[in-house]
Amino acid sequence: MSAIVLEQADRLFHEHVTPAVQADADRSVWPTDLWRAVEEAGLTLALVPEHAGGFGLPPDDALRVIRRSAWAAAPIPLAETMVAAGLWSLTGGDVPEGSLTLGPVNQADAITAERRAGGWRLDGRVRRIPWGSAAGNVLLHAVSTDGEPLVALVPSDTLDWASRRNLADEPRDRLSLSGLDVRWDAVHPAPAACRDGFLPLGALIRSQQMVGALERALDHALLHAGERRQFGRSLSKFQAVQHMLAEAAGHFAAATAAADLAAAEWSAAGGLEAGAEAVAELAFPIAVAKARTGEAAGIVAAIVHQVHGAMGFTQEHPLHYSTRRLWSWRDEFGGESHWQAEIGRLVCSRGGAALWERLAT
Amino acid sequence: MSAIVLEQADRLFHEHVTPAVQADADRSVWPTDLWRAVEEAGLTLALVPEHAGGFGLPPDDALRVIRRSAWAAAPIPLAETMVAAGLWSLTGGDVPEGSLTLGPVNQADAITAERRAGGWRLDGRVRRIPWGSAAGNVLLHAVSTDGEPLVALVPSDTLDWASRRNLADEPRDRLSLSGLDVRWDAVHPAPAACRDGFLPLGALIRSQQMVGALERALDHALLHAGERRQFGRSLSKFQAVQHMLAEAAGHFAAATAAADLAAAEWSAAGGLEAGAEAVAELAFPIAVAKARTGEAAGIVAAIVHQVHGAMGFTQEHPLHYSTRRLWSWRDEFGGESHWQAEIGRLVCSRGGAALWERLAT
Amino acid sequence: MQGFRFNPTALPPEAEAARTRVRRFLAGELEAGTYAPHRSSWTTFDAGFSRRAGAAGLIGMTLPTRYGGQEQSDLARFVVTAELLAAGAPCFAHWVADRQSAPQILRHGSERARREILPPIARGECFFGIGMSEPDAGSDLAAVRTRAVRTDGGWLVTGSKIWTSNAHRVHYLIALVRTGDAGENRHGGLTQVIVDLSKPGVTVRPILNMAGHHEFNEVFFSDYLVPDDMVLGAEGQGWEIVTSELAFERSGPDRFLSDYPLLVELIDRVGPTPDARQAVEIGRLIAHLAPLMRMSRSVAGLLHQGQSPEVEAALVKDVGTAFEREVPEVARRLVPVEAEMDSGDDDAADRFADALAHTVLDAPAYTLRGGTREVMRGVIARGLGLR
Amino acid sequence: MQGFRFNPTALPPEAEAARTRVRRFLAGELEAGTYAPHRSSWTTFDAGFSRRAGAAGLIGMTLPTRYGGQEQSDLARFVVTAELLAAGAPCFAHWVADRQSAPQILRHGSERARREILPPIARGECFFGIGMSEPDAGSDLAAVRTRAVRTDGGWLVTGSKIWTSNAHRVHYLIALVRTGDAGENRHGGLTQVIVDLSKPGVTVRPILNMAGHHEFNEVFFSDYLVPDDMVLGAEGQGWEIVTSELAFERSGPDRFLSDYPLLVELIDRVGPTPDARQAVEIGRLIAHLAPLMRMSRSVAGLLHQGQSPEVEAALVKDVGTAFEREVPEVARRLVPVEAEMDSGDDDAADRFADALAHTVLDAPAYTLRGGTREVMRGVIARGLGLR
Repeated sequence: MSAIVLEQADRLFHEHVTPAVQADADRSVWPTDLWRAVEEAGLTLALVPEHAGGFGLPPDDALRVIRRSAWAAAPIPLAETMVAAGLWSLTGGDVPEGSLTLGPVNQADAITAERRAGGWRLDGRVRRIPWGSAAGNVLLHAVSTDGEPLVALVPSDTLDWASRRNLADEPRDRLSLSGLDVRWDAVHPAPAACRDGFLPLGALIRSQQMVGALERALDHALLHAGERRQFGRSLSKFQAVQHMLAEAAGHFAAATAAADLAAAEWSAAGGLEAGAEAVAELAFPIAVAKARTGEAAGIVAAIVHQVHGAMGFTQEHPLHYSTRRLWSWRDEFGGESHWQAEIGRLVCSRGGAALWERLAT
Repeated sequence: MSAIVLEQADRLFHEHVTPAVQADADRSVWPTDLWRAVEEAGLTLALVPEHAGGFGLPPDDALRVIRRSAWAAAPIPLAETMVAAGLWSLTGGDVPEGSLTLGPVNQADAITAERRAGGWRLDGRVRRIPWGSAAGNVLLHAVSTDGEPLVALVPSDTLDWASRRNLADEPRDRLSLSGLDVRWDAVHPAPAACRDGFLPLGALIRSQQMVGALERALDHALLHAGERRQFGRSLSKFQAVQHMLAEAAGHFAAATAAADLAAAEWSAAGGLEAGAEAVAELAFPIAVAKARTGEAAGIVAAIVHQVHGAMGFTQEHPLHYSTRRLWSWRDEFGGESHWQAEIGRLVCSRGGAALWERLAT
Repeated sequence: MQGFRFNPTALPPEAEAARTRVRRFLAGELEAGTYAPHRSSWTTFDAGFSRRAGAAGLIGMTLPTRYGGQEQSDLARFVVTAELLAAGAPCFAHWVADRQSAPQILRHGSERARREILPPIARGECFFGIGMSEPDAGSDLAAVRTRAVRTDGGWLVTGSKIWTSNAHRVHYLIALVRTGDAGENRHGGLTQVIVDLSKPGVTVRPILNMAGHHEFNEVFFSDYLVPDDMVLGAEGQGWEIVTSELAFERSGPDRFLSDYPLLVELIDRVGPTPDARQAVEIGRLIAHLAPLMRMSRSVAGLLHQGQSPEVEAALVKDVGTAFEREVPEVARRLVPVEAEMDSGDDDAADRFADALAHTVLDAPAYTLRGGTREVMRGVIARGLGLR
Repeated sequence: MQGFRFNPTALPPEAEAARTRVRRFLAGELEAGTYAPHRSSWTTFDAGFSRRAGAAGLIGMTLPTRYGGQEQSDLARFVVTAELLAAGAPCFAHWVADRQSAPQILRHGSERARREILPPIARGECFFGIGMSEPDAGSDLAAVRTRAVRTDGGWLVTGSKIWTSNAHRVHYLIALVRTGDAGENRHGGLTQVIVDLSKPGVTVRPILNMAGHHEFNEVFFSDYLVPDDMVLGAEGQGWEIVTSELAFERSGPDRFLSDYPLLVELIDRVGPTPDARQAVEIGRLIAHLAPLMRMSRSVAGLLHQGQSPEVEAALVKDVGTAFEREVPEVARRLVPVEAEMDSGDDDAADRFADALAHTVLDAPAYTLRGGTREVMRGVIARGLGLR
């Protein structure tokens, strides 16, 4: 089944992620047809179990769809919607139509929830929520005054947004909550997967997306090197170009292996349904995946631009749809340094002898 | 005059630093003839003023001689002797015949001096004194019990040594002082140039030496690339080899500029005779020189070995006399990280706006 | 090894006087708020700024006084350039004219070209672009196909140039065109000409860059008439002129200070007590930058002596642009701020994020513009005797 | 892009059983103090260790039982190899025989060769070297000139091989020799033969390495007789055999775990509360190492399926050796200890300094041995369709 879903997704992206759609998205035009097609194919509900009315894909298959959407540079919050829908459904909530997103997305921001008659009052300031006001509903992570982690699903048009964009011109809006009242049934206890916030899940999806974007960036570069001639030869015949691209391929292969590792362990642990203990164990592979894909992103983006020369800088050439995403995504939900430090602290705290067991099996 | 001295030094090293001398030095055989020639040429007294019976070279010329000796991979403590002789003479001491060295060489080690009838009693444990027991006398930096920085010149055969070597098989001996009594006239107040120890002066001479060794390593690689054939062509015709060596040349050029910068400022400040304020100002260029040459050392050594292939690993090929020194010297008197951190702390403490003044002039 | 010529170069007093002058000028601009250093660099085009810089005597300084210059040394110009870069000043309008067009016209131009063009360049009122690359000749200049055909009193040019920065807003280009056959060594038959963009026969098509900005252009020539006195040097001498003067283009501090303002923002953002990693990584950057300053200044000294240090210039560009490329990477590793386009806010965190965003998108160009890294390494390898 | 074949590969139960076995063996060795992990690696030669490893069933595991093996999968072997490397075990005596000679003899050897040689290999009593490089043929195997001439019942070999690790202390070499003309594609006329170093006609000259140790040799053949049943594969098939089996040599964990013991010492030296820089840099190394383990295991899975993943193996080697090269550089940056030869002391600081010294001198070989970095990148580029 996995192969069929992937093929269908590829076809869908091929048809709907046109140059016009991509150029429009850079100017904040929502890709209505693309989104409708994605919803109709059921992809947004990939991580919602069938018994809850979803598609119920195996978690690693869902991540593969995310990679393909990133390969296509589809300008939509598909990954965010999948995860938010899956989490909300896991809490017993009904998943609404339309696109979803989630926040806060970094450790510095936090939302507090105070119990009120008939519901909760939310306070906080959150930067860089992916797609923000462009998404239909936002899954917010909040902590109650007595320390309980919660999630709340709130229609984004009821919220106070300031518009921001990342380097790929994807919306990354700022949200100001000052005493927002939400009904009791819009707030549920946070599942184990996001008890401490969305950073690990966000890192997981961005690492998968980066693998897709890395592959596309390399595709562009290989094509260009084969077609473009300089000094009477095709670029691909220069040893310097060959070795540059071989090095990029190495980073791509390693990044893919790192992302595969996280996907496999996440899937084996039950995906979004992983329990608290499994979630703690997943910190390591997810940190490895985000750190390694993020490092590859910077190196590969530099190499593919070097190969493309001036042409790669133009809006006309599609390369930038992949590279601007790589430059953005590597920083989102914790950059390499953040996750490297997590790994380093974990490993050092356990001592040298304990490391091998984690690597070997 | 500088050109004549350098030419004479080059001739001397060419004559006396033979393959046999180098191979013997690796087995701890002292190069008697080489050392005698260096002393007879007056090079050991380069930094002792003429009025004190020395050679009185301009400080930057003396550093140039040190570079040439390192180019030749001369297995002698010429740089250490020059500096120790200059410092001792500056305190009014008589410089003895034979080779000299100095210590401690890192911040973790220290010697204390307690005043006794007729002299001082020294205590401490010092690691990795260059040439150690192989040198005739050791200039020791000590701090008196009332906090006064001192230097003491002590014959090394009166000391308790444990033999150690660096990666280049140069002696780096450990010294244990437990209550060593020295006469009052063997101890003088430390000049400004080494009030806080020998780290900056050591870093200065090692950065100059690394420039010499870098140049020699590149010489070897260029020769090899021109002579060695692979796949029917000389190595030098492969674009990958050309670009590797071009990159190495860039690091060499930058390292040389950094070492030049330190040499020029040190010389302008009066060399060993620099006053306290000038010594404080010299911290920046010396840190830059050691950090930049040390970084270049690792990169260039890796590249020249890659170019040489297996041949570069053999004892027969002279490359290792340069590369093993580079690997050793980059760590001595503070590695790159040490000096980079010094620079970083200095710059951050002064703020972004203040940086330009230091770079511009 | 045959050493490189990076000799120590002391600054003459006039250079220090020029420093005082440019600093006074920049202080005035900053006070007046004419530009935002964290969102600007030498590739920011601001004609007004350039006019004021010209009025302050900061452009065309090395030109003879009879052409509006001040007959100052290349070292004084080096100082002024470096100060403008360090301040993140928006210099792109006059940059090419000051850096390479004016020196080329002075050396190889007709008297008419000198008299007509050099004084307005020095006043900061006349701007230039470079017409080298063509759709099928990027790094490979010998592949130039834009053709100039002899006509009465001049040449008729037909063809196109690409990646011409600012062609839509400068007054002239210096274009490399084919006036004859390439010959055995592939380098013959090329000639440099001055193109007046206000004249008929030339059209400009914008090429937006990936940030959506308009800097590049494609320029089309259709029987564009170049009068004889707008030819630089002799017919067929184009290759020699271009290559002999590359050192001007490649060795300047614009090859390692493009993102200096980000480095300043980084230091301020980290604050006076860096952690272990911040201290080491910032210190490393500065240990790279300080020798680059010295290398670049040395080349300015050689240029001043009339030498043509092509290999040393390539080394400055290769080492320098490698450094420039690293600055945003180090910055983002040391401070966990995500780059954000035009936040419009103005606290320190946002200034840093803004500077970072612009630099991340610009940085890939550093190792391409003005000769790719691969071309530089080829030049250096030739200097090492490898090719 | 045509993807690479790094598919997930689950370990079969026998592999986990093998892990238990090798760990038990290693615990015994460490307890007996037979080697010092911080001064040892897979390129440390210790015939006694190899004999004991053979007795413990850790060598030639994939060989059929009739040849002394255990018919285990390549994945079980992968596990054992990785465990030995992680423990810094001194494996060099049996390494080549286990990694590549035994598989080659099994596939291409005569029945006599299999029966005579494979069982002692599996017992850890028979060791091999590689006779590929020649003084004028380093990376370029097609330039091999050592000649084998037909004689009664075999071949007479004359010529020399260089960089032959351990030729002075192993029993056999597999040598690539010229038995005919190279032909159009330069790859013809080569044949692989087994050389018994105890037989007449072969002499070994030591080549000391820069640390003064004897590992390399030059091996001279003078009418050395190779009986027909010591030829591998058919005459003239040498190139195909060598290249088709490079994946065995290049994809193993010995391409990224050579200095794993130093990484362990580093973590312990830094201690449980790393500073900001130590945490980030150690974390980065581990983020490189974890996917390498997965990649290498995937290739073991492909080999087990009988595939010949040449490009994937080159990727493991290129990425893996780049990682290995970084470990000592990171270590020395994070801990200000100067590498010191054979300090002989045994506190933690000295152990670290000792491990660092050995690794700094070994590391340049990582990107040369078993195919240089440049050769690997050429293979990868070909896999990408660039050549």
